This record gives sequence, C-alpha cells and structure tokens, in this order.
Amino acid sequence: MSEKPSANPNDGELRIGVYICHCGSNIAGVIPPKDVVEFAEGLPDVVRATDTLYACADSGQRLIKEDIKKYKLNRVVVSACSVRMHEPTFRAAVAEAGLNPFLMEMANIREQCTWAHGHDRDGALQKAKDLTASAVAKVRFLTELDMINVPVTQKAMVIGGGVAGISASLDLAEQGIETILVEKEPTIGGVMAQLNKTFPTMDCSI
Amino acid sequence: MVDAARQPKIDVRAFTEVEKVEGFVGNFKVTLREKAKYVRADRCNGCGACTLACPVEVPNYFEMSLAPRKAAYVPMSQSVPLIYSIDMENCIQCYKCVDACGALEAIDFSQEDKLVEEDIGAIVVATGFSHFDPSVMEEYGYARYPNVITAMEMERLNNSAGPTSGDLIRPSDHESPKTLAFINCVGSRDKRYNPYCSNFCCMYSIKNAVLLKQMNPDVDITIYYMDIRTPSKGYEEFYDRAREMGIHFSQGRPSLITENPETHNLYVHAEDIALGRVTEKEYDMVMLNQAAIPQPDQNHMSSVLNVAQSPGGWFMEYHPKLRPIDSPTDGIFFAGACLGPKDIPSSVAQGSAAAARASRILHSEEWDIEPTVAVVWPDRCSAETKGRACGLCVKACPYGAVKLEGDKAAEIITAKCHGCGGCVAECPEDAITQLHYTDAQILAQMRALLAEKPEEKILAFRCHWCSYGGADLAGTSHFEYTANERGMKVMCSARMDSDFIYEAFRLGAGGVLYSGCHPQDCHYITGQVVGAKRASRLKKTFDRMGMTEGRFRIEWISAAEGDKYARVLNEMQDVLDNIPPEELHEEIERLKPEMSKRLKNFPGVPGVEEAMVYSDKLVKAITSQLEAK
Amino acid sequence: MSHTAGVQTFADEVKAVPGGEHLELCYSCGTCVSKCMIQQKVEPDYNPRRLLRMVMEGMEEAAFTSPTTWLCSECDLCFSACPQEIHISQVIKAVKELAVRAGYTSPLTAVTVNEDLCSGCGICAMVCPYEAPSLYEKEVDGVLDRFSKVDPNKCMGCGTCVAACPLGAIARVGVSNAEITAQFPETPKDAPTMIVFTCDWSLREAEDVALLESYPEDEVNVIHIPCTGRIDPQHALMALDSGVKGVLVCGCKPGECHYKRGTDVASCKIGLLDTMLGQMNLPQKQIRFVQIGTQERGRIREEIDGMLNTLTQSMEAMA
Amino acid sequence: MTSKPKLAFYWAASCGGCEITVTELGMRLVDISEKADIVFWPAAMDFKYEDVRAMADNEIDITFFNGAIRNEENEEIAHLMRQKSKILIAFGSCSHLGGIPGLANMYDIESLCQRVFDTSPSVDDTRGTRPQTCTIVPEGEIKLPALYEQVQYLADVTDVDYFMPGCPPVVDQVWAVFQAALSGNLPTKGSVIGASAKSVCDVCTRKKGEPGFRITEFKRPHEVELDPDLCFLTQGVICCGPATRAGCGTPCLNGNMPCRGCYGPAEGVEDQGAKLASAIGALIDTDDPEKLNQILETIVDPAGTFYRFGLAHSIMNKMKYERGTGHETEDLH
Repeated sequence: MSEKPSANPNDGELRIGVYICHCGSNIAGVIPPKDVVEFAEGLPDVVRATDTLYACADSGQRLIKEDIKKYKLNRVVVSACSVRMHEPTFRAAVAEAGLNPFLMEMANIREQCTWAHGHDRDGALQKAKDLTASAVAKVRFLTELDMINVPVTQKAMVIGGGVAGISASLDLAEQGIETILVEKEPTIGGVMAQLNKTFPTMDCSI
Repeated sequence: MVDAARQPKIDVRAFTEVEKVEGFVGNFKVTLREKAKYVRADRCNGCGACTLACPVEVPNYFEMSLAPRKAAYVPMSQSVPLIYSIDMENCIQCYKCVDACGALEAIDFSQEDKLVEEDIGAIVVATGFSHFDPSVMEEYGYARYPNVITAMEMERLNNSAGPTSGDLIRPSDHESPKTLAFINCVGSRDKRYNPYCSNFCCMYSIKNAVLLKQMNPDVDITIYYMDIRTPSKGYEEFYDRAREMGIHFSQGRPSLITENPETHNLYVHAEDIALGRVTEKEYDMVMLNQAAIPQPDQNHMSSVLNVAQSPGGWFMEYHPKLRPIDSPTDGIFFAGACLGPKDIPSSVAQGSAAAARASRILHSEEWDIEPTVAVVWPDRCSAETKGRACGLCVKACPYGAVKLEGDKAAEIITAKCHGCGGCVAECPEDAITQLHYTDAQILAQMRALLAEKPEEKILAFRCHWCSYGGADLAGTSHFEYTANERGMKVMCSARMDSDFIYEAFRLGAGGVLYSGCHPQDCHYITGQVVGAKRASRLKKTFDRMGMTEGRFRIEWISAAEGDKYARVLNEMQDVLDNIPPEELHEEIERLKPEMSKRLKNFPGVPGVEEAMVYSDKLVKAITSQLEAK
Repeated sequence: MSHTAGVQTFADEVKAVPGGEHLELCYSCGTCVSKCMIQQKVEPDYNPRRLLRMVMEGMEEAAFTSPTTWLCSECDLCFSACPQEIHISQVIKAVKELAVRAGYTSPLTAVTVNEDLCSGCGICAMVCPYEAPSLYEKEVDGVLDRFSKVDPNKCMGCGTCVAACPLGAIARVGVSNAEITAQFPETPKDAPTMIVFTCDWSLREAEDVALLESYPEDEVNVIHIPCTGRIDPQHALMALDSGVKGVLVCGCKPGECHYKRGTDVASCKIGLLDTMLGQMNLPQKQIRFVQIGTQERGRIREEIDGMLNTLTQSMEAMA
Repeated sequence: MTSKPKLAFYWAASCGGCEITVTELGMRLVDISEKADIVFWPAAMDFKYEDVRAMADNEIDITFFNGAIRNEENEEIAHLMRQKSKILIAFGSCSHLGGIPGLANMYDIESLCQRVFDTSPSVDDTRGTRPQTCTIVPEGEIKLPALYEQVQYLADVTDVDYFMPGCPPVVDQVWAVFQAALSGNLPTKGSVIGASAKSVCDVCTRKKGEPGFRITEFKRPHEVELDPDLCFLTQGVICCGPATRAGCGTPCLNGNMPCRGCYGPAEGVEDQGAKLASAIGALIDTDDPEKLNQILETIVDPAGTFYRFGLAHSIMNKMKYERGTGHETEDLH
C-alpha cells in the first residue's frame, strides 16, 4: 500500500442507497422507520431510501443487491443493528452485487438507539435520523479498499491442558494441524483429572 | 489425557507458561516460559525412584493438600507427561534423588527457566477456572470446623486414587460419616461474592451423593439447595434417580453451621422452604459446593492476550450469541470454563468448537485482514519537507510499523500495521491518514451529528473494541441513557485526534465524551496510552479555557460495562441540564474562537475542505427538513 | 394483583424505601428465616421471606397482620447474610410504617413512663435503638414541664431505656427494677452462688438454654432479661452486696445484638463499672460480661464453669 | 427561763462551707435568734462540749450537723448531739452522703498519710511523720482523735431525722427549712428536706439530645467551649444532673458548668454513681472493644466523677467496708 492515497476519491456521480431496518419491532416498535426513510430521501445524493422488515434476512439482502443494480448505487447505508452484529453480512451482500464492500456503512439504530432510548421515542427518532445522516456523510468519502492478505503459519497453540484444551488439541491434531498444548502445572488434565467418577457416564475422569 | 499424550501432532508442554503474545492472525509470535523441572525430559523414564528417595514432604495441591507429596514428584501417578520434577522451593538439596536416578542421570540441578518463541497461526485459550475459598464465609465455618469440607476435597476423599483410596472419612476422627449434608451455591448466586450461577454444582452434588449412596446405601445424605438446575439431556432424569435412591433434598439455603465442640458434629441451620420452618439438623460431615471462579492469573492472561474480561473476571467473547467462541482478536479463540463456569460436556464441545473456528484459519494458506491501515502523504511529512523528522509517529506505534530513515518521509509497513490510527492523530503535519477512518470521513460524520441544536448534543467518541461494545451492551441490556448522545466510532482512542475534539466544540457541541478501553484491555497494546495522554492534555487545555467541568469527559469503558456507559452519558446530561441555557450558549460562543485558533491547520488536511463543503450541503438538507416540519 | 401502570402499588411503596429497592430480587432462599432467631424462639409464624413475598404479591392485609411485620427488631443479621443483598429489615420497617398509618398497632408490650418520676432528661430518647421515646411538653400546675413519651409501635421492649433511665421512671412488665431485684437469690455465705443475667437471644441453641437451668439454684441463679442493654450496674452491685459471689452477664457478640446496640451498651456500662471497682480497690472479675456469637455453641458452659471454678477457688483461698 | 426552741450547729469532717451558708442568712439570722436560742455553734460562738454534755437529753430542739465522720471525735459528738437533740438533721453533702471527704475511701489510710505527710509537693519532711493519737509532753498526755479507716456519713453512726443535701445547701433552702422547723412543719422522719424529688434535668432548660445521639469522646469542661443552651452530655461533657436531686437552684448550670451531683441521688436512684454509669454508658457509641477502652479512658476518674459526693454512701463502699470483700491490702492503682 505504497501508492499515494487520493484526497478526492469521488470523481464520479454519487448514488447512495439508504436502508432502514425495522428489525421486527426492535426498531419499529420505538420509532417509525418510514420517518427516517423520508428524512434520508431529503439528503444529498441519496437516490434510493426504503425501509425493510429485516435487512439481514435473505429478502432484505436481496433488496439491497437488486437495488444496487437497479438504481446504479455506488454507496450503501444500512441503518440497523450494531456493526459487531451484521457488518460482515452487509459487506458480503454488497460485494455480491459487485460493489466494493468498504463502500457500505452501517448506522447503529438498534443497540445504540431504540434499545437504549425505549422510553424517549422522539429522542430516539431524532437520533436515528442523525445517525443515518452521519453514515450518509461518511459514505460520501469512502474509497474502494481491498482486504489485506497475510500468510498463515499453520500451527496451533492451545493454552490450558484441561478438558476443553485437550478436546481442542485433539480436534486440531486429528485434522493434521501441529498443535502445542501449553499447561502451567506439571501434568495436563486440569480440574477434571482431580475429579472422581464424572456424570453422566460415571466413569473415571482420566 | 492419555490420547493427547499419544497423538503425534500434539506437543505437550507441561509446566510451561505463556509469557508474551505478539503479532496477529496467522502470524502470532508466542513466547513460552518452560519452567525448570530440574529433571531432563529426554532422560526421565517415569520410574519414580527419585520420589522414593526424597525425604521432603509437602502438601500436594492435586490432592487439595489432603495428602503429601515429595519435593521430587509428579502430582499423580497418571500424570501426563510422566516426567518428574524437583520442587526447588522445598528441596533441601540432599541429592538423594540423584543417587536414586543413577545411571539415567535425568536429574539436573543446573536447569533454568527457558524462554522459547513459537510461530503460531491461531490460539485456543482454555485456561479453565479456579475454586472459591469458602473460608471467607464465616457462617459455614470452613477451615475452623474440621468436618466441613469442600467439594474438591470430597472428590479426593472419595476417589479410589485419592489419599484414602476412596474411603470417605471425617477429618476430625477418621471415622466414616453416617450423615452428610451437601450445601449448594457456596459463593455463587450470592451477590456478596459471585452473583452468577456456577453452572455445574447442582449436578455435581447429585453425582457425589449418588456415588456415596452406591458405595454405602446406609449413608444418609441431604442436599441443601435453592434451586436444582438440570437443563441438559439426562440431567433431570439423573436427579429423579437420586431422589429415588433416598437422597434427601431440602430447599432452603443454610444460614449457619454450628459445631458441637466435643463431637465435632455439625448442625446446619436452614429454613425448610416447603414447610416454612427453621430446621437445625445434626450431621457428621458437611460438604460445601463451592463456586467456580476465574483463575487467579486471569487478569494477567487477559493483558498478555489483549482480550477483555466480562464482569466477574471471565474472558469475554466477541458476541455472546453469534460468536461465542471468538475473542475480539481475530485468530484467538476461547474454550471451556475460562469464559464462565461450564461442565465437562460443554467444555469438550467448546474445545471442539474452538478447534473448528481455529482450523478455518489454520487450513488456509492466507488470511484476510482489514485494510484499515495507516498511509503517509510523503509530501506533508516534515522529514521530507523540512528535513527534520519529528518521530511522533514512531513513538505512537505499538507495533514498530513506522519506518523513518534520514530525511525520507515516514513509511508504514502495512504488514505490521494493525490500524489503531495513533500515528495519524499524533502527526503534527497531518501527513498520515487511516484508510476507512480519514479526517474527512470523520469530520463529515461529526458535522451531520451536530447539524441541529449542537448545544444539546453529547458527541461520544468510542473505540471499536471496548466502548462501542459497551454502548452496544447498554442497549442490549436496555440500560437507558440520554437520547442526546451521538456516537462516533474509531478503531482506538489513539485515533481520537485533538482536531476532532476542537472541531466538535467549535461546532457548538454541548458535551464530548472521549472513551476507549481500559489500559490493560487495549486491543492495540498501548494505543489507549497514546489516546489517554492526549485526552488529559485536552482536558487541561479546556480547564484553562474555563470550560464547565464535565462537558469534556474522559472515561475508559469496556465492552462489558454497559451500565457504566449509560451512567456516564446520563451524568454528562446532568451536567448540561445544570447549566442555564444562556450561560451554556455564552460559554460555547466564548470558546469558539479558542477552538478555531487551534484548528487553523485543519482545513489544509487533504479532503477536509471538501468534507466541509459537502457537509455544509448535508447540514442544510437536514436543517431545512426540520424547518419544513 | 393488578399492576396498573402509573398507580403506586403496595410493592412500589415498599420499594421506594431505602433498602427496599432490591425487594424483587428475593428468590426465596430462606437464609433470612434461619439466620433470625425469632421463629425458633418466639413465634413459629415469623418468616421474613414470606413477608417479602406478600409485599411482592400486594397482600397488604396479610402483611400488616403478619407477626413478621411487628417482631423484627432490625438486628440485620439477615442483611449481611442475604445473598441478594436485600435490606430485609428496612423492607419490614417500611411495611410496619404503612401498617401503622393504616391503623394497625404493635402486639408487643411497650415500656411506659411514670410521669411522677420522669424529669425529662431525654436520655431514654437518646439511647433507644428504635427512637421510640421522645420528649414532649405539657403544663403542670401552670408550668410547662418536659416528659418522655413512648411510641408503642416503635418500642421493641429491649429495656435499654429502662436501665438507662436515671430515675427508674420507665418500666415494662417483666423488666422493671423491682421484678429484677426480686429474683436475687438468698445467698448462703459459703456457697459460690452466681447470678447469670442472660439476654433472650445470645444463646441460639436450645441445648445451651437448657444448660442454664441444669445447675443447682444455689450455685447458678439465672435472671432472664430481654437484652443486655437492660443491665443496670446498680443491679450488679446490689447483687454482689446481697452476698452473691459473682455476676455473669451473657449477651450477644458485637454486631449480632438482637436489639442493635444493647450488647454495646452493656459493655460500656460494665466497662465503666469495672474501672470504678478497680478504683475502689475491689476485685474486678466478680462481674464478667461475655458476648457469645451465633457460632459459639457450648461456650456458655465454659464460661459458667470457669466462673464457678474461680469463685470456689477464691472462697477456698479465703477460708 | 426561755420557752424559745433551742438550735445547735456542729461542724464535723467538712470544709466549713455549710457553716458559711448559715452565716449567709445575714439579717435573717436575727429573725431566727428572736424565735430561737442557738445553744451550741462552735464555729461562731464559744461553747464547749461540756456545755452540751451538761444539757438534758432531747433538750436541743434541732441540731444541724454538717460534715462527715472521719475520726473518733466526729463520731463521739454525733452520738452526743443525737442524745441531746429532738431532731438531728444531716446538714450538707458530707453529713448526708460522706461528701468530698468520702472520696478518700478509694484509698487506705497509710497511702493517704503518705500523700499528705510525705509525697505532697508542698511537704519537705523525710522523717515519716504520722499523726499520733497520744503524745507525752511536759504538761502531760495530749490526745488526738484517731482517724478511721473509712469516711462515714452521719446516718452510718447514728439515727438521723432529716437529710438536707447540698455542698453547701443553698441559703434559701436553709431559710425555708428553718421556717418549717420553727413552725413545726417538717415532713415525716427520714425525709430529704430542702430539695425536690426530681432530678436537676427537670429544672434545666438546656436543649436535650436528639434521638440517637451518641458520645464518641468525653471532654472535661475546660477542654471545650460550652454552648450555654445545650445539654452538657450532648457536648461530650459529663453532667451528673440526670441522677441528681434538684433543689440547688442550678448555680452550676447557670455558670455554664455541669452538675457535679452534690444534692445526691434523686428519688428512684439507688446508687448515684452506678446509675450515672448506666445512663451515660448507654450513650457511648462503639461496638469495638478497643475503641470502647479509648472512649472510657477519656473519662478521667469515673468513680470520682460519678460519686463525687456520694462515694461513702455507695454500694461499692458498703462492699468494701461492711462485707469485707475489699482487698485492702492490694496495691493502689
């Protein structure tokens, strides 16, 4: 990555699609998604804004993929849940539609909005709009990126020689993976080795 | 156990500790400390002659100190690996073991701890759990009453390989007890010690009761419980069987055990919930089913591995439902009770699960990592422009990923860069940017969030790994906080550029939260340190400016601290609520020129000016919509 | 149970009281019931766990008439034992306050004030662990005079005020000065007679209580008082003056007093008395205060036997 | 021959303050002398014991006897006055309860003598001088009354009709008693006269402690700036008022000093000091034995504080001297 990054990556026309997820009643039970859609429609460069019952469901992903083609979208905003939840899902979806996955941005209007402000509907709605606008603002400046490939050392380490560690080591080793099993005590076995017969088989634990 | 020892692909390194973990998925470098055993593994044949010869006896941890071992020892006869060691802390160096070992010459007093480096593609962490020490619960008299024992002690006393060859006896008089009480939830489901359910103790006490009853049907066993939890396959049936065998179950948590000072018999005081009556029953022996607790060195391991801990100290999974085996660090996985108390079947299952997660990586030649790395604009770097390298980027980088030589512009070694953004924020020339988190992107986001009534808003900068997770947890736990919060996410607090904070206040933000991981949890080793230093500098600057205390706040919030995230935001809202609006307005206006002064170079950062132009358009679109309403 | 939104339910009222906020956390483990001694010693239907349940279920009437509401003396043994950290005594107190407001009265016999003797010094009001006595003013023969009055719903009957009242103006059936001194034994000069003043709560085990009665009366004479807060140094001195050779006061371990502070009060008083005996060059160990913890099963035997031994030995030495 | 009632005053082991109170009656003494004859008053007039001995039994109508019984002479005259008087009044704290001299009962005679004749800072005598009951001088044998092992109060040695407390009794009360006595209006025998039944707190107007008030440290009056409107106890200063009989007119309280207890136990109090320990001990706030000792150590001389005037009258005194349970031979503290 030695080439000079472009300061102005967006020479072409910007076409942003915005998807507001209901997440069943998780989001829609607190705020009307349609209001956010209406708001998003008024934002610059947004050519498509719509709500969807479950953006992460097949139907939701299909909608986004079809829209990318139909509306020639080159940026996507998904206002739904946490990036820790579904960022990989939507990145994969836009990638399937031929868009660089890094041109998709999520706004977290569930964990960090409707769930946290369930008793302040007006506040939650205003926040959902702002978070969506903020994602729209960000996608304007997103650039196409490629994942970085790194080589993999095909060797595992398992830390802890109790029953979980032994199980993991055996499974790895039986797949042919070199595995180092590290145990701080002089013997592996962990707590299990100290036990008398164990449930449910009532056999010796060792 | 034995299978593991026999499996040729498994290299068992017992008596070894993990010292350091560096690198990233597919490319970890792990430093191990192989502790000196004073016995050469390549020569020891496990004959045990050294143990026989050794004159020193010390308590054996493996037998819960109920039996001694020698200073030359293996913890148990089936130890894997069966290599003896000399416990140098207790060894009196009489060298009798050396004589006993004879021609094998396996004993080597010159051994020292050895540091070994290993290249590893993926790591499974299965460090297990420890046991709650019930002596802190004075009401049960453990460690004062000889006949009150723990479940682990019971395991050894009842074990044919144990110190009594499986004969259960009372410590006070070595008689076999006729009446026993088992007490569940000792130190668990107890907010004074550990609030969580310890998961396996119900089945565990039933198992022990059944075993004892099978050995001796005359023995009378009462299990005191609050709830019996038998959620897995076959568990409830086993519980039924225990009841049918005549094991007594008494619902009600004992509040007190007293002892007859002469007979050392014990009296368990409890309410029989079904009767609503207090009972005081006499027993020969009482077993306390103590809670599982995190390993004593779990905090240490957490910082070695750079992984976060849940409340209570267990390791924290990346997502409790969707990625229950993953750590937040790609390539590190968890299995077993280090994540929380777990029984054997679940631990085995998690071991397999972790192996499966890890083998995705280990079976690949290459692995993808996020491209959110730092990139230099060489024409802005002072090394190139002024021939004078300031070196701040080098100082900020926890990974040594910045190459700075002579008067050549700094260069980022992409393979080493983990993408914390510390160098980007530290660079005084704004010569470095971070892909996917450029100044322009962040500025555009901020301006959108502060488009309307900024003085009412609290702009919250959160790092991706901890505070953003904390905010998520606040939501999933439905800990409600002020809806005036407006969240911004960057990868690490190191990326939270002073310019962003000045800009937020220049735009008129009511409050700004600067939050990231606790120092020991930081995903980027020392990223948090870089961020924290900057934050405290900012705090001092704002104090000097006369900003109301609490409008700028620094908090370290882990992904497990949803309650803290909510509390901090609500406290910040209180600060704003307590400033009369006209005073707040006056303060914001008064400080704006101060902020602008400090932002004079900001518009020159590539992309920033464009972001300003664009966000003006966006802000107009937002405000006009609101006005239309 | 109608939990209509917005309406303050019984449970809500209780939860609003400090300490009551964790009410709903109670999972009915029964620790409080067996930690407390009231059920075993006084009232079989005493059950804090069930009272909490009644509150949760909105059973006002049942809660107001439950003995638990009235007998809890806020010793807080249960609080420190509760795995859910519910401040049970404060929940019960809240219920009691609501019950009093609704017109219910305490079934306990409260202390009463004799206004002919009361000088309005206010010591009773200060020492009471329950704030039951307070001072009020009324006109007597045209002059405004100050007296103490006792709120019978707050008084738990520990007798701390009875002992503290300098003028003997406070009394309750069973614990008046006259009733206590009337129990002093006729003392043969040559017998190692001792009096054991024992509070109602420090001996948890039935066998320890039974032990007290097992000694010959001319050796160990037991006087039951509700709480060692009732101990009056005057009585100890009067007993010794009457020929008793030793006085053993048996109370609860600090922090375990059934009436919050009676045992602390007793150790202050006995401490003072001990110092004064020393100043008079009188033997100090004739009066002994033992504070017995809930887990000290059998300790009372050691204490009594020990004192009897000492008394016998010193009598033999004198003879 | 006069038909006026006869009065007598006597001063035993005491400071003489009680006699001064009588003189403080001033012109009212003239009134008294008009209505009664003073037949014996060693402090003011030249009467001899022989004059009294010469009187018929019960010839004196009322004797005001102040002072404790400390030596043979005190006791002898106590018996004499009893014999010659219709009414014998224990006048003032010393004769009522033993008073300040009674505090000597904490010590044995030898250690008292050591203090007085050997170790007192103002004494410079290494000869070990001790008072002798009998000394031969050229003129003959001189006798001094022997000191008693303990200080007693009047009722310890003879039958007393009335008790008039105070150190000293206040003038107005003395006047009131004279009037009552001369008009034959004294209450039933054995009563405390010239005082009220209730305690000093009854007439004290200071603000009392709030419920739950606790003492964590005791202070002596000079160690603290005392608020004249607050109960002394709430300021950590020991006040004997709660167990002390009222009637003094509260001169100490008016002077912002706590009650020292000179009027003795109020009605209902068996033992003034023990009762004060019971009342004040209940105000201490601690459950920690070490802390308790620290607090108790801030009470300098508890026996002397709580029994300042009544030690000789206390149960402890009885235990020590009558029951023989005292260990007189033990070393002093």
